[in-house]
Amino acid sequence: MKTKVNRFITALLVMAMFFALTGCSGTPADDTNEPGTQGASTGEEIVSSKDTMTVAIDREPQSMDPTATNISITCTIVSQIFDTLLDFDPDMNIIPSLAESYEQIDDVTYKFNLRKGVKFHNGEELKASDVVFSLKRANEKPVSRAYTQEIDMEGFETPDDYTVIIRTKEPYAAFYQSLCVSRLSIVNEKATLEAENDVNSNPVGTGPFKFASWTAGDNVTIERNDDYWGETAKLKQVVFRIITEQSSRVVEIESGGVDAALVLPAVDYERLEDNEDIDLELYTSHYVRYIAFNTTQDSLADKRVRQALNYATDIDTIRDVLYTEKGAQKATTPVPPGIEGRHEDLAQYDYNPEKAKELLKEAGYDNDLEISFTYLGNTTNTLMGEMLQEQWKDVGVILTLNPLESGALTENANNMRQEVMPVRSAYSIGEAGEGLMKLFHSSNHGPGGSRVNYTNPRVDELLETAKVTMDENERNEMYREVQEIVHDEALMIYLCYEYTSVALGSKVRGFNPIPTERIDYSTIYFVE
Amino acid sequence: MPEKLLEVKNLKKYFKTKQGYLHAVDDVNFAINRGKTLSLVGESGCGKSTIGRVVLRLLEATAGEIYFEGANIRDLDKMQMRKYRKKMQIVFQDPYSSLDSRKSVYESIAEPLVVQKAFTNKKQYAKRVYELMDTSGLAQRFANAYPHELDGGRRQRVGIARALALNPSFIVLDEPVSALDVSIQAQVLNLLQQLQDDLNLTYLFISHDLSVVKHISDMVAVMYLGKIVELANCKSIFQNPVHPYTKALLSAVPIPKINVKLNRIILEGDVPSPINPKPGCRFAGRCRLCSSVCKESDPVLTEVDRGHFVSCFNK
Amino acid sequence: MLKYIIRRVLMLIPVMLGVSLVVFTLMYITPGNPAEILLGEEGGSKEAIELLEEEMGLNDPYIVRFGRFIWNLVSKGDLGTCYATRQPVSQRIAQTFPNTLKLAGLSVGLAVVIGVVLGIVSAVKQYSIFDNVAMALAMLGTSMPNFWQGLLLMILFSIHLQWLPASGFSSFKHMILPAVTIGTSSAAVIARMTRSSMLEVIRQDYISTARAKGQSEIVVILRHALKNALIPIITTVGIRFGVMMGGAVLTESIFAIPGIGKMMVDAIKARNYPVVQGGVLVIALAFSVVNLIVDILYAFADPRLKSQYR
Amino acid sequence: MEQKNLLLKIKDLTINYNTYDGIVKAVEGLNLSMSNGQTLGLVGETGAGKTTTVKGIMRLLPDPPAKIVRGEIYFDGENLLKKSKKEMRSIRGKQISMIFQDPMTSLNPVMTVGDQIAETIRLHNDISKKQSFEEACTMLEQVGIKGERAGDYPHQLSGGMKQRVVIAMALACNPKLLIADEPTTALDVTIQAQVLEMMKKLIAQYNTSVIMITHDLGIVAETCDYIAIMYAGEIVEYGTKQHIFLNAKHPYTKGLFACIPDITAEDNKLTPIEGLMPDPTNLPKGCKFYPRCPMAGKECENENPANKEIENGHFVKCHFV
Amino acid sequence: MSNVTLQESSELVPTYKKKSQKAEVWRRFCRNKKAVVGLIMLCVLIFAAIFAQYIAPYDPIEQNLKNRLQKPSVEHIFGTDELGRDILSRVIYGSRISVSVGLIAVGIACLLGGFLGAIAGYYGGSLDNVIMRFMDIAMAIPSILLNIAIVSALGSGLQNMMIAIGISTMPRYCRIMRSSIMSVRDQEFVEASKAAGASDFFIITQHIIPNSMAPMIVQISMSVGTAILSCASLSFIGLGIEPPTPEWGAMLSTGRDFIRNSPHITTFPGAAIMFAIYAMNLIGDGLRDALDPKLKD
Repeated sequence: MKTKVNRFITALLVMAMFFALTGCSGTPADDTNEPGTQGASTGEEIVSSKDTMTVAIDREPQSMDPTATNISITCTIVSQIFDTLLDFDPDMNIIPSLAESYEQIDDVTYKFNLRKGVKFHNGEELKASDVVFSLKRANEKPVSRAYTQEIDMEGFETPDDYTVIIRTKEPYAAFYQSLCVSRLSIVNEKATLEAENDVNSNPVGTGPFKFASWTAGDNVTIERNDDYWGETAKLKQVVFRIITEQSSRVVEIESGGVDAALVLPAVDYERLEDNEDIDLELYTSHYVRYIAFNTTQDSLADKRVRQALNYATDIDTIRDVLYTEKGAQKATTPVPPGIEGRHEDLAQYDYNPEKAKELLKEAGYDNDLEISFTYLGNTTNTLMGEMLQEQWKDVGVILTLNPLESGALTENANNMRQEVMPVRSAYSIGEAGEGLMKLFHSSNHGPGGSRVNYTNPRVDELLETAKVTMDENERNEMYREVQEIVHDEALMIYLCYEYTSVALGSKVRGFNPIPTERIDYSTIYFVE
Repeated sequence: MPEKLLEVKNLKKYFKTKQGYLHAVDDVNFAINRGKTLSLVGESGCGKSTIGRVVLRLLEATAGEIYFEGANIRDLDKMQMRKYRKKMQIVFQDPYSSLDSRKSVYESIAEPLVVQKAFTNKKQYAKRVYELMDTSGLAQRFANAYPHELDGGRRQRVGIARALALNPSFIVLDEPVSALDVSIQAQVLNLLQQLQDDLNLTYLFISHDLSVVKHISDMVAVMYLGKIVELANCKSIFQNPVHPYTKALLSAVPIPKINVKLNRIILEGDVPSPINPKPGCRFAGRCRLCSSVCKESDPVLTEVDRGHFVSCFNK
Repeated sequence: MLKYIIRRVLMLIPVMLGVSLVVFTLMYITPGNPAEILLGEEGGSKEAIELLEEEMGLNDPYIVRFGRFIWNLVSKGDLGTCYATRQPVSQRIAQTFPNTLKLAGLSVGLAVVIGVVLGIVSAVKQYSIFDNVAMALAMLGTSMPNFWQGLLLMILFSIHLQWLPASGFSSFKHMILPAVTIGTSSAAVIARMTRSSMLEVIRQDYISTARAKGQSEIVVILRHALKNALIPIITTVGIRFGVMMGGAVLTESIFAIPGIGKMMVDAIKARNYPVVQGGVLVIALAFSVVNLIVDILYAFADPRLKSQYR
Repeated sequence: MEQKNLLLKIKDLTINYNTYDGIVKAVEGLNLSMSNGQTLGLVGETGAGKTTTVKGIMRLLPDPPAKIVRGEIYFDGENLLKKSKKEMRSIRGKQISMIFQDPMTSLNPVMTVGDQIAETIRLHNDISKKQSFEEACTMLEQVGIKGERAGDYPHQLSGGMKQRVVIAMALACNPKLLIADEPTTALDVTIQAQVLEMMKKLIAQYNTSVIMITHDLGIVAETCDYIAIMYAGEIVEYGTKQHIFLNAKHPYTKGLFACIPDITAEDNKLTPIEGLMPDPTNLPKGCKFYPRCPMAGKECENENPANKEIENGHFVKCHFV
Repeated sequence: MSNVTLQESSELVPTYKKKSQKAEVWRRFCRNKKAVVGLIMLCVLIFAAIFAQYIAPYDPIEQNLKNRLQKPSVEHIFGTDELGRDILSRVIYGSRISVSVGLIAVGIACLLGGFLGAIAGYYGGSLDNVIMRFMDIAMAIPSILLNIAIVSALGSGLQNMMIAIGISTMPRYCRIMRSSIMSVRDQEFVEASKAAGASDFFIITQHIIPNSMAPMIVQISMSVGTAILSCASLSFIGLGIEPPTPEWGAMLSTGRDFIRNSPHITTFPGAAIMFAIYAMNLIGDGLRDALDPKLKD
């Protein structure tokens, strides 16, 4: 009698376990962060044998094809796998990379001597033909075209396997900088053609790390390239784990689940710093955040209205609320610090509601100006909208908040239907001209631009001539004039220069970021 | 010649099932004179309830004609049928499910009147409803009550009052008393008989309880698996049953008397399946007098005695 | 039984067609152009967008695109390529769907064990304190928004107690917290269903027959009552498993689990049409397969139905 | 009534149900006794308390809401109400077994009939599973069902066969007392005749005493030798078959006979008992039948009549006897 | 027979009132203590929604950035959020949105689903098949994905969210109405009114729908809770109601970034959501027992 009963109960449990078992046939725990046993010692700190690093990133990289990368995390990963002809050092000076030496022959011609014996990941040796192939290929791809427009596609010469002559259509001041961008990385011609131009599934580069695997939604893994031409990487493997939920990333670094975490909320900076097993690194980057006024909308066409809105906004409080003092630097001009040609002393629009009301009255409004604030519905933008709404109400401006999700937002902005909108722009090649061109040149309305959609022949003329003047001081003088015009026109409210935040485990060493937000993982190692 | 209120000719009703056609009613003929009661008696699954519903066209017959007061009601369209519905009503077996639990007694009784728009103002409706409650022996204080507050007997009286609402001439009584206790059963049976006499009603009384059938009916039709095996007036069915099934049926009824010799005929086996039945007499499998002819052809209702019909080969 | 399964599978086809039609239309009328989104804020200029649109075939009319989707599916079983990663959609689904299945399996397993036991005990001890407490807890389970519950669990167990990893999906340890988050609401539903169907069965005559035989109360409950109460329970478990298949979107995003739910949400936001259509189709197919399995389990649980399926 | 082979003695049994609408007095001071080999017919209408009484004997009444207020039930000399749960379990099915009314729902639909009978056998005899299944098959043969049908499920059998299975299950352990609660009410009359015939044969063969609960006096006439008429929780008349059928004295018993249609009777006159069953939540003070009794006098209204033995073994509870 | 009150004389026309059936359900509902607790909680919720402006201590939208992220204190019982707004007032005002979303979304689903279910259930045949296949399609797509797709298509906002939640819960109602109608359709009292010559319309409105309401009412109370949850989930993904209107889901969503140092921002909106859903579930259970005639004591 007893046996029947418990046989039945076990049947019930087995059924439930059957369900549970289907749920947990996961691979055995490959928990990677058990500290190693022994390690070689350098000075007082002993290098630990741990050679795999997990990094929590905030979104899915778009592709492994260098020509398709335009968000920072994709650039970071691609720049570990591929190299460019030239590169930046931490102070943004141009240093040789795949090109051992380079010289400018005349206004439009440049000669690059390639390093010898550089091996691609598939064993092929780097040749001049690869360089020409990469640049031509970049010119056909939608994203990377922007950086090869200046290069004359017919003007390539490869006198021998290790020298390349590149000509630009006309003199181009920022030519060297444009060659350092990861979009113009050098791919291997043979491998790319074999994969029918699909570099994405198996990227072959010359970089310190090789591509290992990419599980969409979960992680991208790269491994050390042992026969790297430069100093081989100390880490054997780097796993980039995709954790989109901001608070989960913070929890993961705090609980030691990952060795590094990127893009952290400013609100948690204080707590992360107090935590002694975490080093919070905050470094300036070539990004500027601003609130763009769409000048093609009639409500914002009048300069006085835009100036009034600048006076009506207590931007310092908003910045403290959104980014805290540690998280961002006050912005005084669209060009971030550390870039040649930045205008250092523009007179700022201080918080002066009375002046704002006068200007609005002058522009013919008395408490009946209605504007919409269109934005991506995340926490920071929502709070910004609510603060602006409150502050502008005091000067009689009714701001309606219109949160959209990313698809609708991009479509709305590309067709220039929005009025006021928060934007973040990048100076990807660290050169003022290229950035200002994208922000204020009349050819850059709608998609890809600064959403200000500003037309000013004087500004166009200044930017176009600067591009071709080789003399640095002249160029900077022109950039400064553009910044003065734009500042007077009050096309935007400068929000901040945002620090890029990286939280590292206390055992991580050799971390040296460069302002274009690319992190070089080949120099990183662990200590006990 | 007494007027035939209802006459049914070659009535058939087949239900479509996965395994084939279920012959619920298979070529049935009978007639009821006005003011009389014909009982359909038989065990479960013999098709008696189906006939009750088909006659009122609550279920559409597969074949055959139904003459009511001379007219074949199967040819009528929906509107004409509504007029005839006033004359024909039905009372059900389960007092619980035949009344809408969300409607009060007053509303249930008044419903047929409302549907047929019998009166113009509320006062006339109320007067008629009270009359009906009196005739069916229901105290007026129950007008506001709900079915779940009444016992079985009273619920059945509401069913009867509802059936009488449009003063019909013909009522189908589908096992009206089998769900009731013996003492209440007697009260309802007396009521039905008295109503028949007062209002000259014609009943089609459906039941499986032979003693109740003997008590109330003028004519009796014994059914087996969709066919009428014996049809005669009440006295001759109970005095000298002819069909072997009727004999077995009558012998099986327990008699509330002691020291009475019981020559009981115990039937073997079970009722066969009504789906795609084999030709020949349906009772052949269980009949003592079964011969080869019984197995091949279907017996037909033939007159054995004045007004006494049997469908069996060895009379 | 085989004939029944084939008939059910054939009946699936119109439903699947319907599902893809509904999703395709919904995606079609949603504003936002995938090419622009793909290029991101700083990326493309006007012609860059046109170039990409051409490549994605966005300019063809509605009928052509839907026809092409169905034709590829039917002829080559190819669900199209994901706009973003250029990988075939089927490969992306193959990477994400097993994780959701594992998670759903574990949480349903958890829910069944807790739910059924809670349900039986509170049915047997009806109106006792245990019954009230158990049902109150079950009710609490359903009332708590699971994304909030997930966050709280993560903070408690990953940071303060450091017992479990906060997110990710590599080992069994990673699955405990998300499974508990999703499992509790399902456990509550299953507990309530078990209790009501057990109460229904305990009222039947054959239970008093079993007691009249002198059978002990436990065996009466477990063998006689539970076996009959099994059918509604199986249905509920089936439905909960189906709901979890695509429904644990928020839990997946909080615990950074590469499940199909999260992939779908990101795909909808990025207007990644092929991934959305492919994903919803697979989820709908899985949901219908689970229903079919539930029906077949019926036959084993209840012999009366077995004859129907011959 | 000789004391020595007294199988069952119920003294002053009172059972109430406390429900939201008030306390239902289902059984009120019931006295009954039965000796071995006897078949007692318990006759009464709905709400008379028949089922409550027998469920009380088997102690199958669900405790809330039912409550056995007072009284003793002696079975084979021992008071069942004092027995522990475990002792009761060994009596149920072994010493006393019970058949319920509706065959359609009294068998477990998801177990084969063979297993259900074997379960009873294995509960009370320590034998192997296989052996108990064989014994179940022989039991089925006894009740007129072919042995191979033991593997069938209840839905594959007809109503009559299912009731035979229930009877087989009840008699499997050869109990001393079989309680049959309206065993054939749900069956068609020809099937009912078959089942009654088979029951009579088995009861004689096993020499089991039976309590037959029914409202059909025809069945009682055929199967029972002693009869108790119950009304509103009390036995109003008790006696042998001859006493009740030939010399019924209590007005309710006479009323019952008057209102039962009988196919052998000549005249068709039915005299119904007026009024309705009393509301169990407020029963009349005196004689329960007072409101419907044609012979009711003054003292009946407020004084409950004592149980008088008007002839040897014939008891009636009425003032005017 | 307990509560029947009518004078004996027959001439007086009875003013019959449909009272005791509703009274019966109400009496049984009140006996169930838990259900009454649920009802009280619901009343508190509705009271807060209607009289928000009187009982809320502060204006829910007015920011004061000086005392941001304050822990619960005497002036701010629930503390302040990331913009210094009083959380208690925002929770009180938030009940307006949640209760209205819950009721209207469920209203849409119940009417639409009930209507389709009624047609499918009563007429059956090919119509029933078509409707049911359509419902299978809607059921096969997980409701949260359906919500997101609809809201992305129509655009976010209170009204679109209600439509989305309504449409995605509609199949449940359709199934319930269909099955209860099919069980009522074959009852004998329907045949009786057919025999009296009643038209289809009369039968549906007088008999079929009133008797099918019980399971629908129970489902309504249950799914008001689910609707509130879906609304909160949509806000959590950023597709919710346009700020600054206070809504529990949105508060939870923006608060989650501050959860580590000031958890109180998420605790109270989360608790409010739980309070609402718990109340609706209690009422749902209470109604199920009260309306189920079989469960009569």
